[in-house]
Amino acid sequence: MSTATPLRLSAEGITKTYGAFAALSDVAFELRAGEVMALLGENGAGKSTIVKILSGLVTADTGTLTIDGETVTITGVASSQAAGIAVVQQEYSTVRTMTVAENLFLGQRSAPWLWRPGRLVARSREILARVGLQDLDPRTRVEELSVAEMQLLEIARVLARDARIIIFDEPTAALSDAEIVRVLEAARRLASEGRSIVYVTHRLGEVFEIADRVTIFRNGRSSPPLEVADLDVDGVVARMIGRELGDLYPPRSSSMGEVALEARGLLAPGFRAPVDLQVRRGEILGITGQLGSGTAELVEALASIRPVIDGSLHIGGRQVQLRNRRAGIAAGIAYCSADRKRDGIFAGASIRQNLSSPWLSAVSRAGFIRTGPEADATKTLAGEFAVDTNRLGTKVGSLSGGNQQKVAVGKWSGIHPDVLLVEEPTRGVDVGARADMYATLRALAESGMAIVVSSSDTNEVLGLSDTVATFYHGRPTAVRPATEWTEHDLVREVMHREEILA
Amino acid sequence: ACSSGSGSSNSSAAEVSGSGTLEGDGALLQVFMPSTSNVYLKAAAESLTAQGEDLGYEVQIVENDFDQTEQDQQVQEFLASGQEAAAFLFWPASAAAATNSIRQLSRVAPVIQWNQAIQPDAEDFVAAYAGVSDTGIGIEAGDNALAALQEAEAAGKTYNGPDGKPNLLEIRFTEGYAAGDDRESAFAEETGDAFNVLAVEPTPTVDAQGGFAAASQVIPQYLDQGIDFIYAHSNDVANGVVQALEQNGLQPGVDVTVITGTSSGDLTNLRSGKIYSAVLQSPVIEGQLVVRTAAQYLATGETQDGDYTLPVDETTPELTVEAPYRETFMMNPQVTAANIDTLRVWDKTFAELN
Amino acid sequence: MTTTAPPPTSTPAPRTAADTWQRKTARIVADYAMPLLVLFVLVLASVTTDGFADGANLRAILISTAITGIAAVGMTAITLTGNLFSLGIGSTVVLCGIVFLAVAGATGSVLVGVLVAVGASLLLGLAQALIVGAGLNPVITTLAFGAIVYGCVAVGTGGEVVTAGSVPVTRLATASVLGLPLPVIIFIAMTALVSFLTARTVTGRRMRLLGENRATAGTSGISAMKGTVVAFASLSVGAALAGILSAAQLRQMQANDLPNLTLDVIAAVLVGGAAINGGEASAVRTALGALLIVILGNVMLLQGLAPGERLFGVGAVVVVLVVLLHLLRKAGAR
Amino acid sequence: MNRLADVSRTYGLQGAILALVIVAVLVVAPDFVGQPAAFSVLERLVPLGIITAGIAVTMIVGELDLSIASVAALSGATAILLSNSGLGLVPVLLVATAAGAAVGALQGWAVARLGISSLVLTVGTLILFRGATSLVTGGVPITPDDYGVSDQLLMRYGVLSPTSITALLVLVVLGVFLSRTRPGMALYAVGGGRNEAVAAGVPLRPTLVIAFAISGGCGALAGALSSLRSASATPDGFTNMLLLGVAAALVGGISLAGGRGGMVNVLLGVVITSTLAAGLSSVGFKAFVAELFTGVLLLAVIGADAAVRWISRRRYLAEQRRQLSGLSAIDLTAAEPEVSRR
Ligand SMILES: Nc1ncnc2c1ncn2[C@@H]1O[C@H](COP(=O)(O)OP(=O)(O)OP(=O)(O)O)[C@@H](O)[C@H]1O
Ligand SMILES: Nc1ncnc2c1ncn2[C@@H]1O[C@H](COP(=O)(O)OP(=O)(O)OP(=O)(O)O)[C@@H](O)[C@H]1O
Ligand SMILES: [Mg+2]
Ligand SMILES: [Mg+2]
Repeated sequence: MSTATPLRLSAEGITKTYGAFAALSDVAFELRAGEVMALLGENGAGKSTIVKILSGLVTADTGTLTIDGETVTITGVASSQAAGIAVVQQEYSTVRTMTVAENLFLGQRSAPWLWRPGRLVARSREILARVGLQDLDPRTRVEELSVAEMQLLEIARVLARDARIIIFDEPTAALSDAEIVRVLEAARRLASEGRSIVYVTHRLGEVFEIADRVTIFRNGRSSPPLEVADLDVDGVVARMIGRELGDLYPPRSSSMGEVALEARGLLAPGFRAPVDLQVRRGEILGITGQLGSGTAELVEALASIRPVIDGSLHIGGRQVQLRNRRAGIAAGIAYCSADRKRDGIFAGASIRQNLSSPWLSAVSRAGFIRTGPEADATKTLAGEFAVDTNRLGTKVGSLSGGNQQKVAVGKWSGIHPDVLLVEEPTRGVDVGARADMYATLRALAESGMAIVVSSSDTNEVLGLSDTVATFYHGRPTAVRPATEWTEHDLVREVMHREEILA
Repeated sequence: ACSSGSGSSNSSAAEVSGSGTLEGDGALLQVFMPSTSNVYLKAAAESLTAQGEDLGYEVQIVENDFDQTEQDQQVQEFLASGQEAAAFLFWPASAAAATNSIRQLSRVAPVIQWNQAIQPDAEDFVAAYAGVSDTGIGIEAGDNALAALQEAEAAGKTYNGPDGKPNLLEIRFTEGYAAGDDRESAFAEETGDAFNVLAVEPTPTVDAQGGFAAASQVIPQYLDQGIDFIYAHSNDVANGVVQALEQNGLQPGVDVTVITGTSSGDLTNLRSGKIYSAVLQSPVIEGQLVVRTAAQYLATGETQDGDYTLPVDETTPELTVEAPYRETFMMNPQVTAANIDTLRVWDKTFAELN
Repeated sequence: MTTTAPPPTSTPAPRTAADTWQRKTARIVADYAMPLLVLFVLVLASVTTDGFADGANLRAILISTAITGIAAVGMTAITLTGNLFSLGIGSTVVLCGIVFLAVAGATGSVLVGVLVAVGASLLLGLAQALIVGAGLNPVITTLAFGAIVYGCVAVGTGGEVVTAGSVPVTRLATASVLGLPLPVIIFIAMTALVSFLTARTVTGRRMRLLGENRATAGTSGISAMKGTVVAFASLSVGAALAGILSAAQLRQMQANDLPNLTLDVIAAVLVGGAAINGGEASAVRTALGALLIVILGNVMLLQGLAPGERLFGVGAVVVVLVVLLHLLRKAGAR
Repeated sequence: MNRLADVSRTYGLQGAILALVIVAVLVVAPDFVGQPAAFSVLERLVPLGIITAGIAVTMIVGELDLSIASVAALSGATAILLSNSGLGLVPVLLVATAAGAAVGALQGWAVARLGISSLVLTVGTLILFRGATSLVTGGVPITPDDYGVSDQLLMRYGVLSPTSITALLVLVVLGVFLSRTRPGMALYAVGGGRNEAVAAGVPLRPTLVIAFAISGGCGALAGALSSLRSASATPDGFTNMLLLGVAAALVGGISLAGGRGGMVNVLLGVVITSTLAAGLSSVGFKAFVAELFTGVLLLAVIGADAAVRWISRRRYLAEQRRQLSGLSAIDLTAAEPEVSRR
């Protein structure tokens, strides 16, 4: 690759805000013809946001875009495709009810108006073979595929498109090594055909294998691209995490009590090995891993949302049977999911109603809600979590992400649980609100709860937890007191596991 | 195999040569009629079946859900089945829309229509009509209204209308229902200008619910002017009207005279005098009559011109081999609280007739 | 009064994205759209239409609304909990009316008739709730039950008009309180009661939250089954009362009665501005929705429009209203 | 083999139900066999089959057009009036269908543009079009001036007729459209996963407009054909067709959740419900008995569906347990972790 290669794409001054939160501020980004550009950055750094802007799923607030010397405006998926851009999205991409072949050609402008299934299947076979799915029947429905197959299918779909610019947003998060090799090969081949590749990933090994240059995002800002040849793993990690943390995190546990949560031989769908686990009162256990590593499955099993197929669970020394979430709550397990909009908040209900939802009966008599006590109790709770107590009648859906998250976590305080399970406590939360959230969680731990925090943000896990466990590929891989981890180790352990294992 | 209906729309009906006997010999009388989930139709179907079997016919009934489209479909299905019928006893779901089905049937066997008058464009296809006369009912209801008027005037009652004429509100059958058209116009003709007609309001459905729905909306509008008479097209509808009157503080039978068409539905109001009179329309007789007419037609292969209204006979007249009239109408005697328990027609009490 | 949305406070919002005055206005208008609209139509009709503002006419409007309104208020709970609506309510109402008359006639006791009818309705509701609560589609389930109930009633009565004989059931419909007949009083009382219960009881709150977001309800330990059972119980009581009163009003009932009821009830709930996906539905607004439809029909009647024209007019108003309410709610939530 | 398994998995339940229904009907109505029976069932494709096809298309795209029966009634009345104005049969059908499609497209546009639930919008238009029908007919049944128009539709070719042939054609054309064309795919994609489809570049608004245009066109064609065949139109015609159509689509295996099913399912659903209705009606069973059985059938279908899902979930869990049991637990409490090395 010579620096003389003309610019395929150049983006300047891109800004995107969600409400008051700036996901991207004044970002610049460039891409040469025939190169693989890696896009790196911590969770929430804004990588997917720029990808979505390029693919037409969201519209930037400001900024200009030039492709092969021409200024283009992207208003939707169609215009993005017309500009020659094809994307493997991090989420939302295949239609589960349709077949593999249909998904391959879905939404493709060059697809024939009338297609013959025979030809479609034959062409599909060719394309699938390029990602190593030659044995997959193109007539299979996507919902029957494994996560890895789905991911490969999405990549195959992009191959089917004749695009100038191809973007992969974390294409390998759910794949095994053999599959990853195929994806990397495909990307390289595309680049050698003269196409430009944007490759978003958390796996540093891949970057060094295929990328020509890297652009690193941090807190919604970009830095100029760097030649990969001039970098090493430690250098990249340092540039990714090099933000000022100040005293974002509260002091760690002063005193841990007796064991509050204990799992023995716990086995649930999605695990690749049974898990033993103990968390003490006052302790925050942080667990982290990539998508598909098993953290989500563990938390959901503990929350009794996912069926447990083997093993036992003990709360405060007593064995509990968790048939469903209600039983979990009765046993003293609070749970706050990763996707608060989906199953963490009632967006159309007021803050007050959200906060009181788990402990309504505590402020009711004979089935009637006593509005006075409810108002008082929610006010106290809101005060503890720094939610504006004057606005308890507001719908939660209209709050900022940070405040929504506070509501989603804070409501559990009212049932005085023994165990609090929290997934991604600060997803989509701005820095100021993050500090509030961490303080909240620490205060809850100090009040005697055992807390399990699952997060893909390594910095957060390290700063917040007393103990940190890493997961990889459906099983835990390492657990140590937080003080024995460095962020560098942790990022390597989670993102760069294959090197350690190799 | 390719067969087709004849192209001309004026092809005349299938001809039968008279068999000379009233005996059915197991021949099929194919009946098309609306659903027996309605009590009147149920009673008619039962009486028809009994009479048919008495005469040695096989009776097969296909019901529709008061839906002409469905009935048309059933006709097609019967014709497709290739079954042979001696005659079709056809109660159109909606006479105004049924001509085409009658036309199709008439090519295979004579169609004896019952219920709702023959439509002008169906004249060529219907062999004979036997059954209710909505015009007759309208006339009888009109007569009853005039009688009630005389009776009350004799008793010195005064009325609210212009020039002391009684104000009359008519709650008629659903818009577009042919029976309602006949009952409305016959009543109007019979009563002339004896009444001051405030309004004619159709019911949404032909039952007490519908009567109530229509009346409870209309009555309040005319409370100021004063309502003296209400003519409801059936006793069933009138039951709803009575309820609406009472809810508006009017006493049916005292403040307002309720005249009704047919005697269907619950009779409590009629017995108590809240409803002044109804007109007998017996499903039992209608069922019997249509089969008797079919048997006569099949025996003779012809009709006598003109129409004939059955007299109010106490005993069932003997069935003879003679050509039926082109149109035979049921008798429509008045029914009131006074005669309801004593009335006898064709060997049956009022209760047995319904 | 709306029961679901607390009034917006005037405190400025520091952390949230700007809560514009347009959005606020839209929200207030959306929240109070029904009462405002009914008021507006009432005033307009009184001014333009002779005889509309008559006491007797207004009373007639209430009477005409009562039966549909009672059933619709009962149905509101179904919509509130996110179970869309029941397509079987019409046949349930008829079943209840017939059971009531038959039992009252056989036992001579109006009370026993009422109790048995309500009991039958509740059993039927429970059966459907168990199916729907287990995650099966409410529309299909209620459609199937509706067909089965209608078939059974038609077979069971053999098409006969069912009456209560000489048992004085009409008293239920004619007894009047404050000059209003009992059905109207029951309609008003039921609206107030359902409204109060959904706003002030644990059960009501949980039902609303369940409809608002079933997944969050799941993680918060709010049982979808319980909420669904209670919602169907409300539907059943509404259907039973509607059936009993309708039967009592006319002292008779038959299988084919009330063919348009299901649609009228659904229209009332929708015109009342219930969110079809649940979480947002109020008994008061549903009642006003039912009332509004009847008022419109009445005005058109008084204006001398033919039935077809009235139907067309009501349809047009329903379309415009549901679209308008939808847009307002969207503007308020954005 | 694979194909066979596929077909039996896709249509197995419906096939089994059809077989059961046929056996049951033969028991009650032993004469319901051969050409006449097949003709009866096929004749019911108009209007039910075409209407079900229209409903099915909106179900596939994840919506539901409740106004379709009212459109049929309006179109039936319009068709009679048009034929009275001297237009020939085919032009009348084309005009009526096009008008219905236009009305449908407008509804689809409103659903897409306003983001309103189609259930809500079409409850309103259901009433509106019914009122319009009343206006067009003047509230009374109307008939054509010349009954000859219906004769062209009442011809018979073996078990087929012009109407059933039209209906089958509609099903075939729609079937090809759905399974073989780009916009057809788009319908499935939008119904199967709206966000995913949009992300993949499927245009949302045109797709919804097409879906509702199809249902409007189907409703109109069914209404016009049916009214011209019977040479009459009534303001309250076709009222039961909405529920019958929805029931047929559901019985046929089309999912309310969207993205699943096709014209084969429509055909199966209509044939199942029509065989039941026609068979029972041929021996004089009342319409409400057929309705009762349809209700039972619906419950059976969703019950069987739920049972299948429950069983496959149990199987999955058992399979997981079998695969994973016997592995030794990894302890998350140990201070020094056991890192398994490959
Ligand atoms: N629709 C939205 N509303 C509010 N905030 C959003 C929305 N989408 C993204 N964000 C926020 O914008 C920020 C950037 O998100 P983005 O998805 O671009 O991160 P990313 O770098 O791709 O992270 P990851 O590595 O986890 O995929 C995050 O804080 C995210 O929570
Ligand atoms: N999802 C629900 N929807 C409606 N009502 C509900 C729901 N869940 C529970 N209820 C009602 O709330 C009341 C309390 O029920 P129950 O005690 O079983 O709930 P719980 O979750 O155990 O409450 P608590 O908070 O007291 O533990 C009962 O009247 C029950 O019917
Ligand atoms: Mg991302
Ligand atoms: Mg409890």
